[in-house]
Amino acid sequence: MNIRRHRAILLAYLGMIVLLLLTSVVAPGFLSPTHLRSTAVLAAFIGIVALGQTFVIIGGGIDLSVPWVLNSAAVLMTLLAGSQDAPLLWIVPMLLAAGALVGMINGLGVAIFGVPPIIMTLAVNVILQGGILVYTGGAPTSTAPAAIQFLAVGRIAGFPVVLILWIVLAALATILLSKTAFGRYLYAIGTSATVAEFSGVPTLRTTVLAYTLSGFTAALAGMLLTGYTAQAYLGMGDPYLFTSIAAVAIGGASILGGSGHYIGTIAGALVLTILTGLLPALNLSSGALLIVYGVVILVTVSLASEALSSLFTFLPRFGRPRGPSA
Amino acid sequence: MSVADPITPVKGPGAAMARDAAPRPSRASAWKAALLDRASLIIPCVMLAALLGLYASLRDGVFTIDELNLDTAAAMTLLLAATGQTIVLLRGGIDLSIGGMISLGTVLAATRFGTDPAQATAWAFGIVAIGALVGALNGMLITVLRLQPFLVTLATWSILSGTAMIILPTDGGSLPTGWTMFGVTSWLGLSTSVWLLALLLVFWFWFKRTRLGIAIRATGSNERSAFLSGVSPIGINITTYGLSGLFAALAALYLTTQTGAGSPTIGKDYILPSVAAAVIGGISLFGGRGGLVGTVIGAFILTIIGNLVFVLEVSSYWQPIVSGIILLVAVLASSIAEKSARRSLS
Amino acid sequence: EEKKPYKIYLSNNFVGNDWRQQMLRIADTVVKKAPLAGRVDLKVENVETTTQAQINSLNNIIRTKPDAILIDVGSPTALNPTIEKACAAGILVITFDQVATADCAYKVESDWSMLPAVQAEWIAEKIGGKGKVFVDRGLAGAPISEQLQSGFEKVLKNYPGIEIVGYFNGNYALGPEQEGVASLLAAHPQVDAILTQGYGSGAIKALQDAGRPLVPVAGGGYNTASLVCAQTEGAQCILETNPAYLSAEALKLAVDILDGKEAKEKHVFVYGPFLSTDPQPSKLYPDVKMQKIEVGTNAFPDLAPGLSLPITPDWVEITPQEAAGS
Amino acid sequence: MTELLTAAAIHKRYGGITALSRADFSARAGEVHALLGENGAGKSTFIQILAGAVRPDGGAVTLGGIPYRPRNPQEAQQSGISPVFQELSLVPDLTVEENIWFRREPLSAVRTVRARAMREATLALFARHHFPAIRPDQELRRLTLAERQVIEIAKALSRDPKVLILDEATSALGPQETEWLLGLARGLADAGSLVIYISHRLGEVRQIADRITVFRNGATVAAYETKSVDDETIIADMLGRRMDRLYPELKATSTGKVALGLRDFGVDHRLSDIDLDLREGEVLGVAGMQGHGQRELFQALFGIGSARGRVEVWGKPKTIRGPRQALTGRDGLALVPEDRRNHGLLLSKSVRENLTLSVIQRFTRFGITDPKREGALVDEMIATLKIKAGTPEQPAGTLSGGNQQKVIFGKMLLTEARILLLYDPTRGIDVGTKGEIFQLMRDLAAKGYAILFYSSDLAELVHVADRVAVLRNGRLAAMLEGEANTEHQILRAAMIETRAA
Ligand SMILES: Nc1ncnc2c1ncn2[C@@H]1O[C@H](COP(=O)(O)OP(=O)(O)OP(=O)(O)O)[C@@H](O)[C@H]1O
Ligand SMILES: Nc1ncnc2c1ncn2[C@@H]1O[C@H](COP(=O)(O)OP(=O)(O)OP(=O)(O)O)[C@@H](O)[C@H]1O
Ligand SMILES: [Mg+2]
Ligand SMILES: [Mg+2]
Repeated sequence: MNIRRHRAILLAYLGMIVLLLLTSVVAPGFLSPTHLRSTAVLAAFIGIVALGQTFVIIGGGIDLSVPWVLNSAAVLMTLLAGSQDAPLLWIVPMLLAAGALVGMINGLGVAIFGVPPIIMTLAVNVILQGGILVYTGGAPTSTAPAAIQFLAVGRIAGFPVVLILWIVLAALATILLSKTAFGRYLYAIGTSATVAEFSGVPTLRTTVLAYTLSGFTAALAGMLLTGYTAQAYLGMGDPYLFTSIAAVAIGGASILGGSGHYIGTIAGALVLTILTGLLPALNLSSGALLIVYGVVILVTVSLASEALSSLFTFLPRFGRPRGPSA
Repeated sequence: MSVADPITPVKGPGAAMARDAAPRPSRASAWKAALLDRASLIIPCVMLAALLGLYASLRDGVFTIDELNLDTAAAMTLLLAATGQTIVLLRGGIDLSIGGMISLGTVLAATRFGTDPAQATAWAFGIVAIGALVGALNGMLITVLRLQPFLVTLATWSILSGTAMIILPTDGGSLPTGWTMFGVTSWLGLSTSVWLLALLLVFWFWFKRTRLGIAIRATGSNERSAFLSGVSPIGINITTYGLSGLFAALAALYLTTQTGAGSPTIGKDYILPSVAAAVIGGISLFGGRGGLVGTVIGAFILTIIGNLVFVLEVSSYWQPIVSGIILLVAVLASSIAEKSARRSLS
Repeated sequence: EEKKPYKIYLSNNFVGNDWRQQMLRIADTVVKKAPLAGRVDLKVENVETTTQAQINSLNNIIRTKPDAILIDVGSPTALNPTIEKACAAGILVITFDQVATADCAYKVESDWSMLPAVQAEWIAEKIGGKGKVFVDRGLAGAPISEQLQSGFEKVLKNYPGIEIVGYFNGNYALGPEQEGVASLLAAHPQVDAILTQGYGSGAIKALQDAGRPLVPVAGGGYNTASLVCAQTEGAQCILETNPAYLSAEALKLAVDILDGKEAKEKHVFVYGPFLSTDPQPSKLYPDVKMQKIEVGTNAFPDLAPGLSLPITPDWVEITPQEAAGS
Repeated sequence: MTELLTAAAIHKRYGGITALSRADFSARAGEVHALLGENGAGKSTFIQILAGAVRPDGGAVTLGGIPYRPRNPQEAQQSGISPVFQELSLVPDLTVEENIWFRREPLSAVRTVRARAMREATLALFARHHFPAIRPDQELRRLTLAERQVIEIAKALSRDPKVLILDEATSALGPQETEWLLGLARGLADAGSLVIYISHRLGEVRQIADRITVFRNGATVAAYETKSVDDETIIADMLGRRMDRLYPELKATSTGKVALGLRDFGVDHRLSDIDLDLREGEVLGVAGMQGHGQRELFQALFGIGSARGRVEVWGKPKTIRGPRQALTGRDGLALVPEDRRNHGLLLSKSVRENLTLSVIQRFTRFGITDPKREGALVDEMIATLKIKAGTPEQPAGTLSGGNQQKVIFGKMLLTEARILLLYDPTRGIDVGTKGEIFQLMRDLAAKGYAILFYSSDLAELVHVADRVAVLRNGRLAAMLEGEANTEHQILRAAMIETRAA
């Protein structure tokens, strides 16, 4: 991790804290432990989806199949489990594996055949959507099993279970990115696939693994989200497409790959969640809300950008390493 | 000196050294190299031809003017949106805000045109100007704040959508009847959309050969070199995103001729497809390579896939699967073709 | 004598929720049963959510010159020129559920001005004409959202003691409804009722999660909502119903018109009963039916939570199993 | 005679790194003025300031007696200063001619580029300066590095500059192209322009420069008339120490065991019928004119592109399908690639990450990387090669050109592969380090490494390689050894057809 990357991440957190203070001015209740907890829980869902997305984006790709991987896992889980806890023992691992498999297919298409990631994952998303409808006949599903509901909304000693899960995943992601060969390879591929290839980086394996991870986390988030709403419903993955990408970008990663970190994505997920939580409290019209949303995003990420410091140096930007903009 | 013979050696001490003593590629491999240079365009062409062939085998009258008129009309909004997107992608950026701009454009048209043709015309130009201005603002923010285009245009997308929603909270408004006749009018048997397509291509063949056109491609290809050669960083962003906004506004205006109404949410439908059309047409998200012809083909591929799924008469749940699979197979085939072409040559 | 079946297309712009799935299933089922059996050659065209795709699809449909097109529209106005083109080609056009404003098209829908009014009235009476309420704004930009929101507000205005303290966007999905209410709860220490446009059960879940007392809730007639209302101690609910068999009604209307029967109205309203934990007659609309929510009659623990109520119209028998597709 | 260009007390800092601390410079019209200094001395930074690409933090420049402060590259060009950048300023996706005339294309009445006029102007430019024949309509991507270098020169010349700056313009050029460029530069100076010439090849400098300015650590340490100073003094000024010899003693250390055997090896039409044995303990030179197959040979051996024929590595047949397969531990092959910016370095990543990219497994235990072990490897390499970086965390793209090259060399060394494919490994490296790298190569050979070594500088092949394989038309034209291994013989074999065609 270099200094620049650290700073982008630090500033993402700064943006998040500013936003949090701002919300507490609007409504003091936002700083109550209950609400902070529920904000964190909601952020966890985005954060978990965005985990895989972070890996894919750092590697220079993008995963647009997230919505229906998520939704498929949710629908299939409730369908197969039929509100029972016991079958989860095989259903959950199976669906996680299935999600990973879809991700792997994405990765193979991108890495072996050179299909542009946007098209590959978009097509897989559509096919999954259709596939689930064909398989289930569009039948609505049963209630989420109690065990899953416990994972999503339950608490251990007052601490939400899903947050514990998120923290564990975040730690793993951080280790993967910062401490393993896989992480190094991923940054290298995202920076320059050619140089990575010339350096003997296993580009195929690394790329496929990143997409696989994304499929895995999307499926996991789908099941957890089912626990949160107590049931699966069609369309539950849709909001997670742009939020997962936006969380990564707000967290300081370049959408073209090679930079960023999951630690930043966490801040991104929190920023987005705090913001969506804040908006209803403003009592504005839908239109005004969208405007506020846009402005706040812009201001928050500007904070996180190098803009402020660059105001003080008047050298042209190509004299220094390239910032996140392209 | 004839253009057809660019390899004429130059006399002088230098002439002896470089290439001409080196092994010359055979005529066939030179031909192959020329093909490869255009592979990212040829392959989508072949893909479109294959889809059209399949389509024609399932429906009568595919190779008629009527079909051309219909499909062009169906593809035109996407095409206009994708034209702006193409310019931005060539520069190595991306523009999500066209979603907001298209919504805003339709909403303004549906609420401000009234019935007076002069007023409608003035507002039409006004909307295009707003599009260009908003785009230019995007370009400025991207340069000055040094932010990723993805984030800046994500934010302005939201802001523009919000503005549209304040002006017209839900679908509605109306347009002069003359305006909605635009799409169905034809001239010399060709509908206005076909003429528009021709105009667009003429524009492109002009634009890509202007200094600006070259500078945009160059900046996408290698930013540092372009700037070292005198391209202005802020200038290039203002013009590319400005053009993108302008074309989004045009897309909005065309869309209203089809829908006869405004909609504060309709624009988002064109964001991903505009990128997809360009990418299918061979444009790299990393900038520098490709052009509008590819995008036109990409947009038609997307439209024809829709028609194809219709005439295949697959049962309703299978429709998205089939369209996804057609898209995937087509793109996969072209990726493999391009990859193997590249391998056999480099 | 045997008549050739009518060729009827059903154009649907969205498959991503349980209601639409049930609507489609009912259309498929009802053409196999008397009185429509053998009368209709039904073809369903689903398109992705974009208006453009529906326009293109309708143009394809028009070229095959069917007898009638039934359309669940993506926009009340944007399809008008295309619909007029179909009418001009001599095709019967019936828009249903989400209807178009084009004059030549028949319209079959629920009464979106009556439904919210009755709900708001029930809620207002329940809280004694005074208190703080949250209102769901639905999906930003969606026409029905506007109608429901203003329907709520118009009635609430008649009660000077009632104050709308917060708005949220429920997006007709459980997750967003629950998240929106949760945010508002954090901002507002007191709330006396919640009017949702979606399920209502998401709001109840948010109240429970925040450890708040249950308050009267308005929601939609889904099995999940009625179950939660029936099974939660102290829940007070008023659920409107928007029958998923609107497709069947539209089909029947099409066949009747094609048979030469004069339609009384071009704009047909379909009325389902209200479901409530405490049915009270409405003063504003004395004719509306109110059913008490009871397990077994309108809350089915064994059936899918996403099942939309009521299940069957009176002129044909559709079983819950057929509606749920299981 | 009055000075055309003067610079006084220029300084420039990048964060904590001082690139220029007190640079003075003064040059006349009509002269070739050499600017010398070790890697990272600040030469390119100075050039970029003159070219308007970088703003100095302080100091003053005058051009023709008036203050000169370009705000961007365009203004510099308008003032008549035309740079050939060390890292080039070309656009890969434009054609050769589009690159040369970029931003100055001839326009028609409708403001489009007049292709024919541009073609004519290109050919006229090529003819006027006797350029090597390069097709003007080719995309730049398809050109070799040397060809790109030539195009960058054409681009600079096309502006008819008052001041032409050549920043290591010969580092990728072969002997003939170099000769040509030197003649060109001399000619321009004689016609009244100022040519500022940066090179690490002292021979060239001696051949054309009228005066010399030496930078060390960002400051001017000396300025001479070329005639009045000897090489030892210049080198001492550059390095701050004396250097006894550039080339190491050539002692044969070959064991006779074949490390890499090629039979009927070839790459499409560009390389064919190569039979070659690279032995353990040997440095085998490869020579050839531009485009005669040496690049293809190196890349194919590293698994890039498709090759035919048989390859034996340490006695065992091996198919190399990609760099990953080539780089298999001590028995593998490692490459220093031709194009350092596109093939060698992750420019935005740190020196550390670049150095260790190919050897992450070496400091990974139980799947976890160990920063201490990594740091040790990195520090050792930085010290061995004297890589001038503020910290190992400095982005590689911000190193000076020579130091970037050192990072690539170090990255290859770290792989511990015992067959080294060195494609122009000393390109842009200063004399001091060059000498050390040659010594290192000989030492590695003595330790049992086998080295295939291409250089655009024939003298290096003669002095460092045991044998030299000369390629012509993609075939092995000669194998020179011992007495026969001279620059003259190499040139002869590379250029003159001896076999009947
Ligand atoms: N002066 C510089 N100093 C440090 N790094 C640089 C410099 N110039 C370019 N780079 C790095 O080199 C890489 C290539 O830069 P370049 O401007 O050539 O873009 P490119 O290869 O065209 O990439 P893209 O695909 O984004 O267009 C970038 O990742 C950038 O970070
Ligand atoms: N953008 C930058 N950021 C940080 N340091 C830089 C940057 N550009 C140059 N430097 C530093 O400035 C110093 C001078 O570099 P410069 O490129 O001018 O050296 P040089 O004399 O041209 O060397 P070489 O002979 O290797 O080309 C180097 O230490 C380099 O690392
Ligand atoms: Mg590029
Ligand atoms: Mg330099």
